[in-house]
Amino acid sequence: MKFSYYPGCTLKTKAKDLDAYGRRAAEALGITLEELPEWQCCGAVYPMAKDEIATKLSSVRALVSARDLGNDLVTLCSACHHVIKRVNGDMQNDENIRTKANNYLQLETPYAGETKVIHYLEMLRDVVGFDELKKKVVNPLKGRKIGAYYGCMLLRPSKEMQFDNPENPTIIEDFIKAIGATPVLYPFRNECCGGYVTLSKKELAQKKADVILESAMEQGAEELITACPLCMYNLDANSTAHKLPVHYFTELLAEALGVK
Amino acid sequence: MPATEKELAETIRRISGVDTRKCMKCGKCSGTCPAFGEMDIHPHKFVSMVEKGEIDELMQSKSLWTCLSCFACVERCPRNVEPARLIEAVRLAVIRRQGENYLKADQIPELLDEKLPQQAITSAFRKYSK
Amino acid sequence: MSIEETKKEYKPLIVAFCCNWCSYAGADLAGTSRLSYPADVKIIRVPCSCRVNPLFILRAFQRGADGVIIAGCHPGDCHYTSGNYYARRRMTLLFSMLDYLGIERARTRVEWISAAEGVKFSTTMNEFAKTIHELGENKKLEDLRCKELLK
Amino acid sequence: MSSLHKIGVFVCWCGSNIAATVDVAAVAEAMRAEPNVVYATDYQYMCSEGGQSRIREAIKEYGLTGVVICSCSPRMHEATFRKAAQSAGLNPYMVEIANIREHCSWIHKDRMDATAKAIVLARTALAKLNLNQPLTAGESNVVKRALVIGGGIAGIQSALDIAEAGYEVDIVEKTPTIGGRMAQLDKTFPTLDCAACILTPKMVDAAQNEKITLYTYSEMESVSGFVGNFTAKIRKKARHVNEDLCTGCGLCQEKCPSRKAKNEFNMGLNTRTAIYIPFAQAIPNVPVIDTEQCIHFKTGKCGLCQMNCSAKAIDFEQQDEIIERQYGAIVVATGFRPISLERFDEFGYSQNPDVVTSLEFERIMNAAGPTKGQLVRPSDGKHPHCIVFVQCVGSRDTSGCGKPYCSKICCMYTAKHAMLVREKYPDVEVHVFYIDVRTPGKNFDEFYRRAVEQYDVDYIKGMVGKVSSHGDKLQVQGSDLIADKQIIIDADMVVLAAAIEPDPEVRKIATMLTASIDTNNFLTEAHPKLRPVESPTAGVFLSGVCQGPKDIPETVAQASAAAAKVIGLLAKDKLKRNPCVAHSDEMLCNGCSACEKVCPYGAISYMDKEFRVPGPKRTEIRRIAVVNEAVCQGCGACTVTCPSGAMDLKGFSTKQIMAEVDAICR
Repeated sequence: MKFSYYPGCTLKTKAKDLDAYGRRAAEALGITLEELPEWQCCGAVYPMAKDEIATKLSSVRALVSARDLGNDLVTLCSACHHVIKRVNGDMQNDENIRTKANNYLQLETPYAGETKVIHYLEMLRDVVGFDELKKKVVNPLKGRKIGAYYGCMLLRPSKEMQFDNPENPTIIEDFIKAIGATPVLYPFRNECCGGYVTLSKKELAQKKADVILESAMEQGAEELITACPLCMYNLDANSTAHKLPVHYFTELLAEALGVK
Repeated sequence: MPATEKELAETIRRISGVDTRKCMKCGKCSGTCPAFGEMDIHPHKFVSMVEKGEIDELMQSKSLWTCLSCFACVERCPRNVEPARLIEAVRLAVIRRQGENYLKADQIPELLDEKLPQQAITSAFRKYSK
Repeated sequence: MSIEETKKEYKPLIVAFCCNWCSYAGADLAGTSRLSYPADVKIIRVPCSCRVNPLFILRAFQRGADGVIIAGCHPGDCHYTSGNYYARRRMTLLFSMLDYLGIERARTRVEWISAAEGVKFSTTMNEFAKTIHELGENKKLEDLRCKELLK
Repeated sequence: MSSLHKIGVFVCWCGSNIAATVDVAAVAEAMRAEPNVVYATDYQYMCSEGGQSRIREAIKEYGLTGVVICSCSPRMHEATFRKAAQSAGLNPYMVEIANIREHCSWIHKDRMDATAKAIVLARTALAKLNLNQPLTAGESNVVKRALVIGGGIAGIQSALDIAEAGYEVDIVEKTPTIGGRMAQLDKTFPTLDCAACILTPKMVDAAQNEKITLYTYSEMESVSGFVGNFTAKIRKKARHVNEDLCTGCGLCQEKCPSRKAKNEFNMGLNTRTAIYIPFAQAIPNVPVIDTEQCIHFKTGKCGLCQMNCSAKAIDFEQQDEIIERQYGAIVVATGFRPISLERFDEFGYSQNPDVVTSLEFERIMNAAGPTKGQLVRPSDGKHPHCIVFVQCVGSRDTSGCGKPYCSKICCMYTAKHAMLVREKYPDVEVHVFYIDVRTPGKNFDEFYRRAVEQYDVDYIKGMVGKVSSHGDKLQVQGSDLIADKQIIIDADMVVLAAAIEPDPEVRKIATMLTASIDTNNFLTEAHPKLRPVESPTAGVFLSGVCQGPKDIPETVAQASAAAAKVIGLLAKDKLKRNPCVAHSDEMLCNGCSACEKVCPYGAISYMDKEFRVPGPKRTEIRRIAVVNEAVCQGCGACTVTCPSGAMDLKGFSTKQIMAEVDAICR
C-alpha cells in the first residue's frame, strides 16, 4: 500500500518525533509513505474567509501533486490535516474558490478536489484496520492507562472533517486498545487546548490546558496522547498545575510495534 | 476613502459567507465558547452586532484576538450560523488595513520559548497580521 | 430599438405541469406564503404527473414555449402509488430525444415538490425561469404555421 | 362544437387579495372579447352568497352552458362553485377555475404583469371549458365500519366517538397493549391530574364497548380500495398466549427466568421478562412472549411458563394470523417518539446514565415506574440535589442534527417536571435552560409562571454548550444571555427535552394509504386551516401527533374531530364518485394490454366485442379495454401509455390539456 505523505513544517523541526515514529511504524505495517516532493507550508490555519485564495494555494499544490502521482494523501499533523482537508473541500464545493485557484495555478489539468485526504489515524482505522494492527503488535502496552486527546482540528467542523463523532469520538480509544493499553475516557478530550493564542495570551492557553489535564487525571489517565504539536506544547510545556506525560500517538505505536 | 459602516457590514457578511438572519438567539455558541471569559463581546452578541451592522465597535473588540478558532460554536450551532467565520471576517477587516496588524514581526522573538512549535508562530501570523 | 434593449425585454414563456396532489398544492402554498416567482411561469393542473403526455411538451415547444417543467409528488409519495415513476421514465426518454433534436436539456425539467414545499416550489420556479432566461428564446421546434393560424 | 357554447366569466376580487395586484375589471373586459363568452363580470367576493347568486342568475338569464371563475385555487372553492352552478341547472363539471390568487396576485408584485398573467390563465380555463363535457358522478356503497390505526389516546378517542354513533370500529395497535405514550406519563399539564387516572378508564371503555374490536400486537399489511370501500389486511402477530384462555394472573411472568430484556415501557430504565405484560393496567391484560428473549424459542428448553399456566393458555405453536376486512373510513393515529440523541453527544446522553430524556424522567417520577416514583439518579440510586433541564434539544434545529420544527409540548412538560420536583422535594435546586418559553394554551402561561413564582424554579435564558462528568457531578456549561455570562452548574441530573418525531411506521402506512406526508414525516392535512383532520386522500382522517406536534387536549380534540368526519361519512348510504375517470374509445382500442399493465388499481379489463365492418364478413370480434369506473381513480397513467390514443381521461382529456397549452402559448 502506497500513499503520498505530507509531513508539514513542525514535523521537520520541533516535532521530529511525531514524524520519525510515524514513518517507522508505517514501514512496519507494510505501508509506504512517500513524502511529497517540494511541499510547502500549509499555513497552519484554515483561511475561513470566502475571499482568501492565495493562502489556500500551498495546500492546493500539495493536493494536485498527490493527484498527479495517483496517490491518496496521508497527513499526520492535526493542523495540516485540518487545513488541507478543508481546502480540498473548497476545491470540490466552492465554485468561486475553485475557479480562482485554478486560474492562478495554470495547471495542465484543472483541480477539483479529486485527491482523497486521510489522516494517519484514519489510515490505521480504515486501511490497516485496528484488528489487523493488534495482530502486528509485538510489545503490547499492557496496563498503561492512556487518555486520548483529540483537540479541535481533527474533529471540527464535523460536516467537513468527517473524522469521527465530534462530541464522542472513539478512533484514538480504539487505537489505544489495539496497541494493548487501556483507554481512559474523559469529557474534555475534544475541548480546545488554547491553540495558537498561547503566543500572545499565555494565561488563557494555560487555563484551557489545565482544565483538560484535570479532567483526564480525574478519570484516571496516567498519560495522554495527541496528534498535534501545538496541543503537545500547550498540554506539556505550557500547563501549570497538573502534570501528565504527553506523547505523540506515533511514539506509542512505534513502541508497540517494536520499532521505537 | 474609508468604507462606511454599512459597507463594512456587507463585506463582513460576504467574506464570511454567514447569513446572520438564521440565528435564533439561543446562545449555544456562548454556552460553548472556551474563550468566553477572555472576550468582551461574546459570540452570540458578535453575531447580533454583525446583523445590526455595528462593525466599528466589533473592530475594536478584544474578542477578535482571543477567539481560539476551535470551531466548537460552529459545530454546536443548531442553525448553522458559524460565529467563528464572522469573527475571522472582522479580524481580516482590521488587519487588512495598512499598519493595523495585531502582531508585528519584531514582537515575536520575545514571545518565543524553545519548545514552541513553528505551527504556533505561523498560525498566529496568519491570524494576527497581513 | 437596439438589440440590447430587445434582449432586456425578453420574457420567456414557461409551462409548468403540476400534479393536483403535491405540486399544485405546493404552488398554492407558495402563493399563500407570498413566495414570488416570475409571472412567466404558467401552471396547468393535471391529476398526476403520469397524465403528462410527451405530446403536450412537444406541443408547447411547437407553440413557442421556451421551457417546460413537470412537477409531481416525491418518489414513493405519489397519490396514485406509482404515477410519478412512469412520468420519470417517460420524461427521461423524451428529454434525450429533445436533446437530440437540439432543444437544450436545460429547457425541460422534472421536479418532485410536495404539498408542504412552498419554498421549494418558488425556488425551483425562480431557478428554472432564470435558466430559461439565460438560454433565451427557443426557436428549434417552433411551428411558424401555428403562429400564422392564430393571427 | 365550440360555437354552441355560451360562457360566463366571473372575476373575483377576493377583497383586495386579488384586486390589489390584478386589474379585475381589465380581466373581465379582456374575457368579454373572447369567442363564446357572452357575459363577463367582476365582484368583490365570488364565493359569498352574493357572488354565488350572481352566477346562478347569469346562468339562467344568459342560458350559460359553462362558467369560468377567476378566483382562488380550485383546491379551495371548486366544490363551492360547482354546487352553485348545479343549483342553477348547469352540469357542475361545466365549471372551470382560473387560479388568479395563489398562482398570480399573491406572488407577483407588478400590476401589469399580474393582470396580463391573470388574463392568460382565464383564457386557458376558457380553452379547456370549451371542450368540457357534462359529467355525471356515479355512486358507490359505504361500508359502515371504520378502521383506526394506532391505539394511543388519539386512536382510543376516535374509536370511542365513532362507536358512540353506532358504527363498528377496529383499532389496530402494534404493541401488546393500547394506551400509547400517554400511558407512560405521570402527571399531565396544566391541571396535574394523573395520566393513568384519566386514561385507563378510557382504555377500559374501549375494550368493553361492543362496537369496538381491538387488534393489539398487530400491524397493517396492506390497504386497497377507496373511500367508502377500503379493504385492509391486518397481521395479528402471534402472542404465543391464547387470549381466550388467559386469565391475566401473571404467574408466567413471575416464573420466567429470562429477565434481561430492556423494558420498553420504562424507556429501557429497567428490564422485563421474556413473557410479559407491559404494565399493570395493560389492555388486553394478556402477556406476550418476546421470542427473541425467550429461552424456549432460543434453545427449545425451559417452558416454565407453560408448566405453570393453569389456564393452559401458553401456545408456543401459535402462528401469525391475517385478518381481511372492509372499511368505509380509516383514521391514522400512529403517534410519535422522541428523537434519537446520538447526534447530540455534547449533552453526554450516551456517556452518562444521569443525563436522561424527559420521557425517561417521566418514568422515574411515575409511581408505577422503575423507581416507584422515587426521584433517584439512575447511576447510583442517590437522591439528586440539583437538576438541570435543557429545552429545545433537537427542536428548531436546521443544522441537520435535529428537527427544524418546534416540538410544542416540551416547554409545558418541562415546567411540569420542574414544578413536580420542587413540590415533592423542596431541597432540590432546579434550573431550566430555555431559548423561548412557548405557552399558548388555556391556563398554560399561568402554569409556567407558577413554576417560577411559586416553586422558585430558576429559568435561565440561554443554552447549554456542554455537559461533562466531574467527580460524581455533571458539569453543565451554558450561557445566561440576560446576564451575558457563561455559567457552570454542578448538577446531579440533567434532563433533556428531546424533540419528538412521528413514529417511523407512519411512512409505511402513508404509502399503503397513498396519503401524503411532509419532509418531516408528518401526514399532510387536506387544508392546513379548513380541513385539518382530513388527509388529501378521501376517506383517510388524521388524529394526533402523526399530523403535527400536539399535546393531549389538542390530540383529543382532533381525535373527536376526525371521528365526527368519519361519522359524517359512514352516515351516508351512497357516495358520489369522482367522474373524472378513464374511458377507452372502443373504435380505436386494439386490445394491446399496455394500459392494464400501468393501472395501479386493476381497473382495466378486456372483453371481446363484435363490431360491424365493411366487406363480406360484415362483423368481426375484437378485444377491447373496458374501464371499471368504480375502481378507476383517474390518475391518467393509461392515457399516456395507450399507443393508439384510445384511452382518455374525462375532465382532463388530451384535447383539453392541448387546448390549455395552446392558450398559454398564444
